[in-house]
This record gives sequence, structure tokens and C-alpha cells, in this order.
Amino acid sequence: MNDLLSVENLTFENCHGKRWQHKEKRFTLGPVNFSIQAGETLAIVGANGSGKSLLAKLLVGLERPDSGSIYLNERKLEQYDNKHRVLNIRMVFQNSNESLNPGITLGSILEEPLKLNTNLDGRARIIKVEETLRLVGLLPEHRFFYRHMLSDGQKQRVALARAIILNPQVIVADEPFAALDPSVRSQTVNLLMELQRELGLGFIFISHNLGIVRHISDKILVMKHGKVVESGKTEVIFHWPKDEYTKRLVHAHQALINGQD
Amino acid sequence: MPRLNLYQEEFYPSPIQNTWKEFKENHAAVVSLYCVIFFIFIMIFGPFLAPFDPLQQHIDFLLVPPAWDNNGDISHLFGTDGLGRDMLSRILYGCRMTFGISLLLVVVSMLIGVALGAMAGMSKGFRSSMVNHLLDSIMAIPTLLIAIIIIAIVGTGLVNSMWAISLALIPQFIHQTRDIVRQKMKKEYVLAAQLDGAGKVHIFFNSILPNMAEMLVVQVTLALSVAILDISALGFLNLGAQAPSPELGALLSEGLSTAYVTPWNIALPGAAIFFMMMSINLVGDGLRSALRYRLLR
Amino acid sequence: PNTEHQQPNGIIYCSEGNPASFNPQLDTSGTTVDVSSHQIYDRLLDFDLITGEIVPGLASSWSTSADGLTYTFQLRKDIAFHSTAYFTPSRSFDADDVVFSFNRWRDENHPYHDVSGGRYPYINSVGLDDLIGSIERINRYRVEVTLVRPESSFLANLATDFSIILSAEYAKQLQAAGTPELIDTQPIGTGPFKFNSFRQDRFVRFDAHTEYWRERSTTEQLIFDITPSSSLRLAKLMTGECDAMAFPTHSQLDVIRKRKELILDEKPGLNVGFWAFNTSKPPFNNPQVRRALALAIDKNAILEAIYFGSAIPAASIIPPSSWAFQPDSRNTSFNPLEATRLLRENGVEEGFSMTIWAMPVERAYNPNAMKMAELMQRYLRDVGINANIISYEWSTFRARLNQGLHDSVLIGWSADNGDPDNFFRPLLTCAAIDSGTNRARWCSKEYDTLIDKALTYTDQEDRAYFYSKAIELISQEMPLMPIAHAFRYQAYRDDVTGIEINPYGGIQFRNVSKP
Amino acid sequence: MLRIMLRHISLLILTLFILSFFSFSLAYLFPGDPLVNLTGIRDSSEQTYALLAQQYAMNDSLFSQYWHYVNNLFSGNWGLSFSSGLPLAEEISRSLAASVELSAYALIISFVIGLPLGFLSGLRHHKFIDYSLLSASVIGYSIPVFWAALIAILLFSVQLGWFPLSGRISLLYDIPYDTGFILIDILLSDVPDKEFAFQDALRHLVLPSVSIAIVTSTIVLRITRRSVVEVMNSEYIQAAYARGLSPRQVFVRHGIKNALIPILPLLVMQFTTLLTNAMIVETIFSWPGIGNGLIQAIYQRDFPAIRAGMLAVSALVLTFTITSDMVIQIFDPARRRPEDATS
Amino acid sequence: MILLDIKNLTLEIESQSGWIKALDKINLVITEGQIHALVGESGSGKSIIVKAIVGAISDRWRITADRMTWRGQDLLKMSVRERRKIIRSDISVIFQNPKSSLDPIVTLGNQLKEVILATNLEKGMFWNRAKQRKKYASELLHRVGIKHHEAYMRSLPHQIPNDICQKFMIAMALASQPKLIIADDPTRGMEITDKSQILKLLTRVNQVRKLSILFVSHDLLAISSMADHMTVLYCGQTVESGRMNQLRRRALHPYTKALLESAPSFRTDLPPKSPLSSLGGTIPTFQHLPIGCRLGPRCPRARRECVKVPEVRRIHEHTYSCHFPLHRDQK
Ligand SMILES: Nc1ncnc2c1ncn2[C@@H]1O[C@H](COP(=O)(O)OP(=O)(O)OP(=O)(O)O)[C@@H](O)[C@H]1O
Ligand SMILES: Nc1ncnc2c1ncn2[C@@H]1O[C@H](COP(=O)(O)OP(=O)(O)OP(=O)(O)O)[C@@H](O)[C@H]1O
Ligand SMILES: [Mg+2]
Ligand SMILES: [Mg+2]
Repeated sequence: MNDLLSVENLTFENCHGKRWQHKEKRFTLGPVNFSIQAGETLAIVGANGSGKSLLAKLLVGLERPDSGSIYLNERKLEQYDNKHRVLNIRMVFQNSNESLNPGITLGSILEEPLKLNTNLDGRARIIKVEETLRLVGLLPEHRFFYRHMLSDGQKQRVALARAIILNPQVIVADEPFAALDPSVRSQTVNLLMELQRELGLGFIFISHNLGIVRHISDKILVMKHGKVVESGKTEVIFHWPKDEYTKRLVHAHQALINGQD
Repeated sequence: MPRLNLYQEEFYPSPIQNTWKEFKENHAAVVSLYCVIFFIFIMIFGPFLAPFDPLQQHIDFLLVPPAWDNNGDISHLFGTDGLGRDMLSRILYGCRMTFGISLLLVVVSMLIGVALGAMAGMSKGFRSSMVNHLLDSIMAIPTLLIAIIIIAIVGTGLVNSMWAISLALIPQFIHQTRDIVRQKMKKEYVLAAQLDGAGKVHIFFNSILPNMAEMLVVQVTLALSVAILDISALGFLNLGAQAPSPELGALLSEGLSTAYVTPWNIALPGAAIFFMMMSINLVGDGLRSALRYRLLR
Repeated sequence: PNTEHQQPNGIIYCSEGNPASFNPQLDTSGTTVDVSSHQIYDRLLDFDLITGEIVPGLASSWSTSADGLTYTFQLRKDIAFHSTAYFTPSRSFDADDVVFSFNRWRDENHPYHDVSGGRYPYINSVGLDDLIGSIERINRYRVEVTLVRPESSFLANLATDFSIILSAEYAKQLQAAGTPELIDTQPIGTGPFKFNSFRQDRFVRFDAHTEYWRERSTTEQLIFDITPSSSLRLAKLMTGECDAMAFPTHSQLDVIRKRKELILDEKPGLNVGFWAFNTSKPPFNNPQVRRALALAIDKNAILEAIYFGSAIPAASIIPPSSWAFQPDSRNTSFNPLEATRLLRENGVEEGFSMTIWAMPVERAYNPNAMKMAELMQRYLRDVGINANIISYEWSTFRARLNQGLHDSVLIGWSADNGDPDNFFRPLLTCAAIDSGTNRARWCSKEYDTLIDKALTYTDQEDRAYFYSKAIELISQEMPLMPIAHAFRYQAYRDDVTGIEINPYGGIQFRNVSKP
Repeated sequence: MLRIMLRHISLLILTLFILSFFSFSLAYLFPGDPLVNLTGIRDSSEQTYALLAQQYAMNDSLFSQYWHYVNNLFSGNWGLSFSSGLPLAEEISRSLAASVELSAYALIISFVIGLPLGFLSGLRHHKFIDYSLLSASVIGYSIPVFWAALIAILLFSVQLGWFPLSGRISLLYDIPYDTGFILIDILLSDVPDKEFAFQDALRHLVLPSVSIAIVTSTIVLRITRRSVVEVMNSEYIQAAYARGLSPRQVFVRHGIKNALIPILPLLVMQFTTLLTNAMIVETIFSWPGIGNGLIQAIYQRDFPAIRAGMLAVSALVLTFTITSDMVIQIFDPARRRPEDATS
Repeated sequence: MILLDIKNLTLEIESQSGWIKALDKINLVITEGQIHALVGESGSGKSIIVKAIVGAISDRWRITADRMTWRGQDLLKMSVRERRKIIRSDISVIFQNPKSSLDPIVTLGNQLKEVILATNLEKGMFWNRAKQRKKYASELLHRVGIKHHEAYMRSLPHQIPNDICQKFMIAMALASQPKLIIADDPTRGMEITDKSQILKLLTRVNQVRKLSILFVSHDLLAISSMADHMTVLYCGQTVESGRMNQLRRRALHPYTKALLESAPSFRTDLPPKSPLSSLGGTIPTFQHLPIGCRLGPRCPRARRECVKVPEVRRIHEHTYSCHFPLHRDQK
């Protein structure tokens, strides 16, 4: 089976701070290699500041990699080819509250990608928006709402709606569940899995919650200090972690589940 | 799927409407808003309200005290000045002039400042910290001082003072806009818009401007009160509007020559400036706290 | 007010502007005269303040030769010059000082002639420099002056504020030091007060000249507090920050009269306020246009609004208290229709714009030129003329006037002596254009001849004849529009005594005192 | 720390460079001969003119002219005033000192009034006293400063006769010029009746400084109040209460400093506002300050004075802002970077 | 021995739409040596309870309770001063957000020393106090696992990492040698390794010192690993309370069940990628609270009776408030 998305030797180097300042911190990411197939889920875990968000940004094109390439359906994504990328790889941010514009209605927020990337007319756009809202479990009326009228769960749904409205193939989510409460979180997890099943999405998400990672992901990428220390099938990593850091993670998680030792 | 209908009402208040709702709770601010509207009314209809031409000299009525004084004359409600010009008409025209010019200046500098600020905020090349710091330092100089300095260079006169004040106001707007834009550019919804493939202009008008509108209104009220103060201060110092023109500051400085004989000639124009500034300041305060309360929720 | 007695002894006079110099020979403005003539200097002769007669000054007596050409002055002895931080006199006043003072303006080759600009406006305008043929030191205390022609106003001119006596010794010392111009900025004289310091726009400080030869009060200091705004002067007078103020405006008179701690002195003034047209510029070189402009203004309204009635309308440049006054001279009454007609006939179209220069300072003859200009602006608009008002700080204003940059100017003249020649000559003769007192820049040979002729007669009747001719000529040609003859006022606090107003010029503080 | 200093100093140098260049170009922008505008010497003879031209390198390139101009500035040669003919360096330093003195006292007054009231208002948030102070402050900062000054004169000077209305001290006192700050000068001088002179100077100070301080103290009040309210509602104050500290301990140990630190820069920046207001008020009270001087110079088209005055005022204000910003950044612990600590 | 006993604590907050019961008849009992967990979703009022206990609430709120006692002394009736004294010596709070609960401009060392009571120091002359305090402080820091205490004591809160800050908070809580530590969400936003470290620390303190801990969190994983009692909160109402293992085994309230099931880690039987069980809808905002049982609209078992506030029922140590509890349908 063909890879939906594959990443080869992606690296990113960053000079932290100005050149003339003597304190210079370098952060290098990569090389990163992985691939996922349609309907597959990849989870990225790692410590704070290990470059997870950065990797996500590289994938969606918010940052330029220094070397390496990303292939979508075996086709290399060029930096200039933004349109293709926008249509096929969409991002869901960690804080749905922040990622929705507070000043305009949800309808306009959702319409924006349509306006920019399709040539649907106004009516068609509205129909599409309402359709998508329904798909994520909201009501068509919600398009007149503003961000502040929604609960956290609903916001996350809107953020998802925004991601899927262009019928993408891959969704990249940066800690999509972190800000959610337990009862709402499971709703969102369910919704995501449902959408993935229905639309055959490739799903890449970053999370600290190993419980959820274990539950929904097929593959795991463990990162530390910008390096991929381990990657592989979820079950394998959870049962036989090889790397020291991964071991610690898994043990800590296990310890919590099983109570104190 | 659950049907969530938290809001039964058909009316979906936008953030701006919410701010307005908060604002309405603040009675002082609402009253001052009416005052501001009243001043705008004067600005537009002043000439129809004024009983006389502000420059017309009534030789038989020199230095008549206001009507409420024992020696007052009812035909000159606020009395007359040393040349027998009707103070009421002069003050009406003065409000029109001072307020109108300030409004014009603020709008012009806002447009320029916001445009420049937006460019500065959105372009990365402009991030040179020196330029930023330079702007910050200029910001710290009061506008009036900048205006005086500009006037010192270009010479006195109303038009020059208008140039000077709008030039002096622009940095505030640039700074404010740049800060907001910079701050909003970091927001995830801007990143999201970028991911939608939106260009800079699109992002500015669709993502940033709607969230800036209220801050801008607040900034405009601030700038307006500053502009009024500056215009009238320059008029008062004879650096701006010159003698016969009924600008409030110029009126005040004209009143100076007879200050101890006819105190109303300085009391009344000053009071007009004072009320103008106070109502604008109160509206600004009201808006600001309304915004703050709205953001708290 | 309760700290008053703890303050050092001194008198503060709120004056209206910066003096252009400390030598009244160089400048005719009242501000300069006030601050210098009677404070720092003395003259050979003085006017009696009450009778107006000429009385002895530094000269204890004088005699005239039969042909009226030679005058001999006997000088007083032991009159001390000021001893200050910058100069200590080694000798008392004598004939050398007189000769030096006269020769400075008289002799073009004199080393001091060109110092500080070399222009002596009053002296040039009355022709004193040409009148004197020679001046000789006879002995230490006797000086002889020979005129080129007899002239009746000679002695009066020596008693004016401008004929002051400088110190020849100081001049020599300065010349040796290479800084001759200091003679006019750090003055030395024999007057009742000696110069201490001057700060532009702030004050002039004098100390008492303790060895003054005449009687003087015990005041230790005299300070001119330079306060251009009349309302501020009044306010300072009210709060006691000033003991006396210059030029109360007419609108303030009532307030001053009402306050019981303030005293208002009122005297008719020998002055005239007028509106001069720059006759060297078209279209103001056309007498018809000038007449028309004069007709466009309602003088009575100005009198009401600016002088508050404390002035009489001026028919000509001569005030009624002078013997040369002509009651029947033609009045230019307010007639805008006629004015418009005349203007259009002479090619001044609707919308013509001109400048009115308005003095920034108050003067007895014009207490508020700015306001007057505004008033006139309105009248001129009625005849289709846009008038722009222009004003500068006083010394700048005068400097630019001298360059003839104006279209018209609101200004005036206060007499320096009782002689009518003092109006006719400086205001309108050709020579006065250069000396900077002829603001109309009007030059008429016919007029000059009349004025010169008048001086050759001593009999008042004869002279009056020529003057009436001159007045006629002025009202025909209208180089300036006379506006008003104002009263002179002086306001001071009730604890101050001895301030004297000189009807012919500067204020005197010699006898001033305060408990 | 070093970096902060370096950055500010280079910024200061840059701004001063721009300013001086600007003031130099004014000589060309103003009407008349640039050399005359630079030196203020108008009616000079030919050889002095040539000498001056050489001194200012008028025949060389613009750059070298500018260089000579700056050199002249540094050697205290600022040119002469058109109107008084006096050297501007001295004139301006005198009037600047007078203005700074006035603003400094006004600043002190505003702090003395504004800070305690601001704290009071902030601690009594939403109480009666807070509301009344707040309303009073709205009035305070809406009053045009020149009007306030005029009303103060009418009331306290002319009507009641409590305070004098012009100048720094009665002219009867001849205080020698020394530091330029009259109160200090009086103390340094050996005039008789020193204490009376001092009193007199103080009485002269009252009206101008208070009328300037009206506006600023209300601003100080509002800033302080806002900050106190914010701090007192913050979590660490709540936490301190929860640790069992008494309100006084909480306020003294954690409240005051935290409320002051963020507003200190804002408060310090009020000085420039004060200076501007002082410049206006000076003209009303005939205070011999830079505002009075500059405005007179503008009236009189005294170009050298305008040029030098403008340069002096803006250089003062900018230097002040930048240095105070620097000092605050250096001493403000909350702004200290994480990497600057622990080591 | 019962340390803290709260019965029917009600707290009202004024908002735009009138007074809102942010806490509605809360019951909470903590005995000595217990680790008591307080669970609830964000905004359910956990932190408000904590603040109410220590009295750090705005005086514009209305607070009532049938009973709120500390070792038998009524906290609500005593004067502010007495209450503060008790809190200072017996109760310590670790606040939710360590960084914002620390004064940003006072060094951590000084803040720590400020909490140390004179009575906890050895007897000595007052000039020795400063030294003793310092020694005591560094001991404390060692105890919570901070090694380089010197440097950290000199730094300001924003200069150090979050977990160190949290440890400082714990050290400060331990400083006064209290009977009860209230830890308000001490592990929020932490990495899992740091998290388990802190939890271990707290557990050890509890075991070694016989300290009671009120552990406030919405992280069920953390709670279940350490607490022995648990009280579940929903929108300001106590939903269920009892022994941890009992609740896990047999939750009576539908909400508790939903909460427990929402965590996939608790469900070993759950196949990967299968839907998690969850309640529909979202938590109502405080402005739009339903009447009666606040879970009402979301509860799968809701019936008409639920518009009335359910009584508190009790089975041994286990209390719950629900009209239609699970496992008890046979009623
Ligand atoms: N756009 C960027 N350009 C350069 N450097 C970046 C950029 N974004 C992040 N970095 C650097 O990359 C490093 C990793 O940051 P990142 O946000 O990816 O970590 P993370 O793993 O997402 O951490 P967290 O778990 O806290 O979200 C940081 O040191 C940051 O300074
Ligand atoms: N100062 C306040 N004024 C008004 N409402 C408040 C205030 N503090 C808290 N609330 C409200 O009280 C409710 C409970 O807040 P609380 O902080 O106790 O939640 P929490 O359970 O601690 O949530 P989290 O898990 O996010 O910390 C919230 O809905 C909040 O809106
Ligand atoms: Mg991240
Ligand atoms: Mg909380």
C-alpha cells in the first residue's frame, strides 16, 4: 500500500537569538523520517521543547525545513506549492480558543479557507459550511455564533471543522486534547476517530497523554532534544521500549495506572 | 449528536455589541457619549445655532457680561468680548472648529498610522530593534512637544499646527497598531489563516482588523482628547489658530488681554474645552473598562 | 503681602517691552527712552514738568548771542558719573563729556559715530546734526555751540529725552579695550540710577546712584519688570509684584479706579495714533486710494472699542492742546460708499488684499493695535479689501518697518517736546524716512519747505500759518490717517510716591519712594 | 545587563545623531543665510563672516559642515540669539534649568498626591472613596493645563492675593546665577535675608507647579490605582493571605513593591508630559524657562534660538526617556531574563 | 480523627445575571492521615472550595455553611485573626499555578523563609534566627528533592522551570509543619515523568509524616494512583464521595462512571481505537446552569424528577446525590 505521507531526512536548524549577541543557542531538529498511510494515526510524544510543535509546523508549511523532503501520495511537496499543501494537509492547534478569531462569526471563519482555496460561490460556500458543521456535531445555526459563545468542546469541534472543510488527506494536530476536560475529551477523541474512519484521513497528533496515545495511535514517534529517539508501532513501543527516555516515559505511565509501587 | 442550544434568543451578539452592552451599564460614560454627540451636533449645525456671526462686532455692546450677570444682556447670552463679538456664537464656532479639526486630524493620523503600523507589524524586515526603539522613544515624547517643535520649524498658523499635530499623533497610532498586529500575528488564528493560504493583506483585513476595531476606537478617543488639548494649547500660545478665528484656545488667549476685567472671556472658552475633553475622556474610560470586562468573560 | 516689609528696598516698574538700547540717541521708542533717558542720564537742559518751560540741567546757565547763532553753556561742577562693576570714573562731569556726546551724533568722522549702527533717528529727524556748526570746549565747565542758522526749537531739542550726556572717559576706556559698542549696552551716565543688569524679556535692574547731584529718594533699587502683556501688568500691580505699571489699557481703567490700593494718574497727552500707508508701494502711492481707505474706517467706533472713550478723535496729527492745532481742518468722516467708489475708480478691485501691521505693544496713542487692526479688518472687508494682520516682537517689528516691508501700519507718535515741529518734522518729512520715523515713507518737497520755513520764524502766529498749510496738505494727500489723541495714564500702588509723568516723554523715578 | 546598556547607549547615540543632524539641516531649511542661522551673527563685517564661514566649514561638503557644527555644539558654541544677541548655550542652559526645576517640583507634588491616593483608591476598590477619587481624577485630567493656571491666578493671586503670579522670585532679590536651580542658588548665595528670599521663591513656585501637577497627579493616581487593583487581585496576594499573613504584612511585603514596579516607568515617563505642560504654563506665569524662551523665539523668528532650543529640549527628553528606560530595565527584576539569573 | 468537616457549603457570586451559586451544598470530610482527592472538570469549583477553606475569597461573595470546622473549631464563626492563626500553623496550600502564586519580585528563598514559623525553629537568640531559618529552608528543599538549593533560593519565580517552582511550593507548604496540605492541581501541564515525581513526593510526605492531603485535580490517573478517598464535583455540586477503590469498582453516580470511563488507561479491556464512552453535551457555563441536578441535561438516566436537587444519600462511607443511581435500580 502506498504511503499517504512520508517524510525523509527532514532537518531544521535554528540560530536562537541574534548573531551579535554572544549567547547563542542552537536548536536543531531532525533528521526525521516517518510515513503514514491513509486512515493511519501517528502520535508524536516527547518532553517539553523537544521540537514536536516545530515538526508539526514543518509539515504544514509554516516553517521551511533546511533539508529533507515531504512526499504526499508519493509526490514531493515543494515549498512554493502552497496550494496543494493547504488543500491536503490541515492543522488543528492545541488551543482551539486561540485558533479561532474572536472578532468574526464562526461562519466567516469556516468560509475563509473556502474563499481562498476554492471557487465556490457564496451560496455553495454556506452550504458547505453548514454541512461541515453538521459533520462535526454542531448545528447550522452555529455559523452565526462568535467564539466566546461556545464551550471548549464546541470550539474544538469548530477547529476540526475548519481542518476538514477542504477535504484534506492529512490532519496534523498539536495537542488537540490537552485543554479539554475528561468528559469532553472523550467526545472529541470519538469524533476524530469517527471522522478518520469516514474520510480515510491520515492523522498525526502530538500529545502528552499516553493513555490516549496508546488508545488511538497506530504508530509512535518519540522525540527528545529535536531528535527522534525511537519510533514504531504503538504496541511495540509500549511493551518493549528500547530507548532510555522512552522507557522512563512508559514506566511512569505504567506506574500511574497501576498505582504506587 | 446532542442538540446544544444554549442561546435561545435569535440574536447573536457580536463582540462589539457586547462591548456596547457593557458600556451602557456605565451611566457616566453614556451621559458623556451624549455630550460628545452634542458636540458633534454643534460641529455640524453650529452655524445655524449661533445667533450672530462670530466675527461681527457689535460696537454698542462692548464687554457685556453674560446674561446671568446683573449687567448682562439677554441678546448676548454669554456676553461679548472687547470688540463686541458675541461670545456664544464665538464659542459655538470655536467648538465646531476645535472639535472638527481635532476629529479630522485624528482620523487622518489614524489612517496613516494604522497603515504604517500594520506594515511595520506584519513585515519581518521592519523588526530591526533600533527602529522599534526609536519609535518607542518618540512615543515617549508628548505630542504637544513634538507639535511645538514642528511649529518652530514650519512656522505658526492654523494649517501648520494641524500638520504638526497630525504628525505628532501618527507615531502613537503606528506604535499601537504595530503592537497589536505583532501581538495578533502570534495568535494561532493568524497562523490558521496563514495555513488557509491567506496573504498578508487578507490576514490584516480579515483576521486582525476585526479584533483591533475596539482598541482603535479607544485609541481614537485618547487621541481626540490629546488633539483637542494640543490644538487649543497651540491656539492659546498663538502658535496655532490666529487671533480673529474663533478657535477655543485662541479665544482664551484673546480673553487674556481683558482677563481681570472680564473673567468670563476666559472662563467660558476654557470651560468649553474642559467639557469637551471630559466627555471624551469619560467615553474613552467607559469603552476601556467595557472592553476589559468583556475580555474578562 | 505680609512679607512685603521683609523684602529688600526697591521699586519695581512693570514696563511693556525690551529696550532696543540703553542710549536714547539711538532709538526713539518710548520703551528705550523710559528705561534710559531719565534714569541713567542727565541733559544740559530740562523741561519743567508742570509749566513746560526749559530749566537748567547739567548746565547751570546759558546765554545766546544776539544773532541767535551762538549758545554758551555754563556747566555744573562736581557731578559724579556712575561707578559700577565695569567702570570707575576718575573725574567728575565736564565739558569733554558734552563735546563727546554731541560729536558722537554730529560728527560723521567721530570714532563713536558708527558704533551701534550709527543712526540717530530723533536727532536726524529734527535736523539737529545739520543745525549745529561747531561745538567748542571753552574751559572745563564752559561749552559753546554755534548754529549754522538761527532756530527757535534748538534749546527745546536739547531738553528732550534724546540729548543725553555720555561719559567721554568711559568711551575712551572702552575704545582702548576694543569694545566701543558696550557704551550703549553697559551705559554710564550721571543720572539718579546706575545700570546693574539687563535680561532680555525679563528685567532691567538699576541701583541707586548715591552721589547723585540732585535730590533723590532713598530707593536702593529700581527694576523694570518687562511684561509685554498689559493684563499681566495689571495683575502684577494688583498683587503688589509691581509698584507701578506702564500703559494701563483703557479697558482696565475702571478696575484700577475701583481698587482702593491703586492710584490712577490721568493727563492729556501730546500724542497721536494713526494709520500710516506705505506711500512708496502701489497702490498706496495714490492719494485717492489712501483717502478711500481712510473713508472706509469708522473712527468713532475705534475710539469706543479701543480707547474706551478716553481719547479724542484726531483731525490731524496735531493734538488740540498744541497752539498749532487747527480746529477747522477737514475731518474724514466715515463713508464706505464713497470709499468703495473711490477704490474702484482707482483700480483697487474687490478682493484686493493688503497687510495691516499692528504694533505688539501698548502705547498711549494706541493701547491695542492688534484689536484695532481686527476692527479695521472688518471695515475694510465691507469695501472689498482683505486685510491681513501682521505683528512681530517689538524690536523686530520696528526693524522690519524700517525696511518698508509694510503696506500700512498702525502706530503713532508721542511728542518729545512742546514744539509742534516735533510732530510735523519726524512724522512726515523726507529726511525722516531714513531716520525711521516717517512710517508713511511720504516725501513731499512742498511739505518740507513749509516745515522748514516755519522754523525760521520765532513768532507763533507766523509759524502757525505755515503749519496750517502743512495740515491742509496732509489732509489732501492723506499719507496717514490720524485716529486719536489719547490721554496719558499712569497706575501705581498707593504706597508709592514721586512717580512723575513727563508730558513730553519718558517716565522719571528720581523722586520715587516707598515706605 | 551589559547588553541592555549597550543597546540603550547606541540608541541614544543614534537618536542624538539624528537630532543634531536635523537641527543642522534646519539652518538650511530656515529662510536666510545658513551661516547666519547657525551663528546668529547677522550684521557681521566681511572678515568676521569669512572667519565664521571657516569655523563652520561652510565652503566644504555638507558632511564636513555637519562635523564642524557638531564640534561647535560640543565646545559649547551654540551661536547667538537674534533677538538678544547673547550666546545661546548659556541662555538655553539657564532656561532649561528653570524648566527642569519647575517640572521636578511638579513631579514631586504629583507623586506626593497621586501615589498615596492611588494606593488608597486601589485598596478600597469599588468603595465610595474609590469612586469619588476616580471622578475627581477625571475632572483633573480633563482640565486644560493653561486654563487651570489662569483660573488659579484669578483665584489665588488676583482675588485672594495669596501667591505671586509671575517669575521665580521677586525681582528685588538679586540672586546670582549658579546652578540654575533657584532654590539651590539661594542657599548657595550670600544675599542678605536668605530665608526670606527662599520663602519668596517657594511662594512663587506654588501656583505654577501645582497647576502643572493637577493633571499629572491624576494620571499618577489612575495608573497607581489600576496597578494596585491588579496586584491585590493577583494570585500571589491571595496565596499570601492563604499562608496566613495579615493584610498589613501582605500589603507591605508583597503589595507595594509589586504595584510600583510595573508602573514606575510609566510614572517616570510623566516627566516629559510635565515638561511639556511646564512649557505652556511658563508662558502664563512668566517663568523664565525653555518653553517661554522657545515660544518667544518662534514669535520672533529667532532661528538660531529655535534651532538650539529645539535641539536642547528634544535631546533632554530623549536622553531622559532612554536612560530612565535603561535604568528601569536594569533594575527591574521582573524583566530580567531567565538566562541572566542563576548564574 | 476528623480534621476538616464541611457540610452544605454554599457560595454565591454576583454576576451580570444576578447571584449564582458557584458552590451548591458541598460536603467534604477529611480525616487525619488521609489523601483525599477532589475531582471535577475545569470550572467545577474546586479551587473555590480551597479558597473558601483558607478564607482567601473576595468579601463580595456570599458564603454560608451548616458546618465548617477545623478539629472541632468552627472556622466561619471565628474572627479573621484566629482563623489566620490556624491556617498559618495547621493548613498549607499549594496553589494551582505555582508561578503566579509566587510573588514575582521576591526571591524564592525569602518567600520560603517568610513561611517558616518561629516555633518551628530551635530555641536560640534572635541573631541566630536568620541562620537557622536558612538552614531550615535548605533542609526543606532537600526534602522535596531540590539539590542546588543555593542558586534556586536566590532566583525569582520566572527564572526557574515549572517543576522546580512546584517543588518550592511544596517546600513552603511543608515549612510550617501543617496537619493538612491542600494541593490544588499540583501537576497541571506537567510532563509525565515530572508528574510522577511530584506525586511520589506527596505520597511520601503523607506516609512519613502522617499528614493529610487534600489533592485537587482533574487528572484521574494521578488521583487514582495516590488517593484513598475521592470526592467528585460537578458544576459546584458534590456528586459522589467515598473510598477510592470503592468508587472505581462501583460508582453509583452516572457522572462518576462517565468520568472514570473516559480515561482509556483505566480500561484494560478496551480495544484500541474503539469509541470511548462519554456523556453528550458540554459543561454548562455558570451563567446557564440548569436547575435541580446540574448534570440533568447530559445525564443518560435523567428523568423529570431531576429538576429537583437530589438529596445526599449515604451507604457506609460512601455518599452520593442522585435520584437514579446506578446499580440501585431495584429501589
Ligand atoms: N519557528 C521557529 N523558529 C525557530 N525555532 C523554533 C521555532 N519554533 C520553535 N523553535 C524552537 O524549537 C524548540 C522546540 O520547540 P517546540 O515548541 O517545538 O517544542 P514542543 O516539543 O512542542 O514543546 P511543548 O511540549 O512545550 O509544546 C524550542 O527551543 C524553540 O525555541
Ligand atoms: N473571582 C471570580 N469571580 C467570578 N467568578 C469566578 C471567580 N473565580 C472563579 N469563578 C468562577 O467559579 C467557577 C469555578 O472556578 P474554579 O477556579 O474553582 O474552577 P476549578 O474547578 O478550579 O477549575 P480548574 O480545574 O480549571 O482549576 C468558574 O466557573 C469560574 O468562572
Ligand atoms: Mg508544543
Ligand atoms: Mg482550579
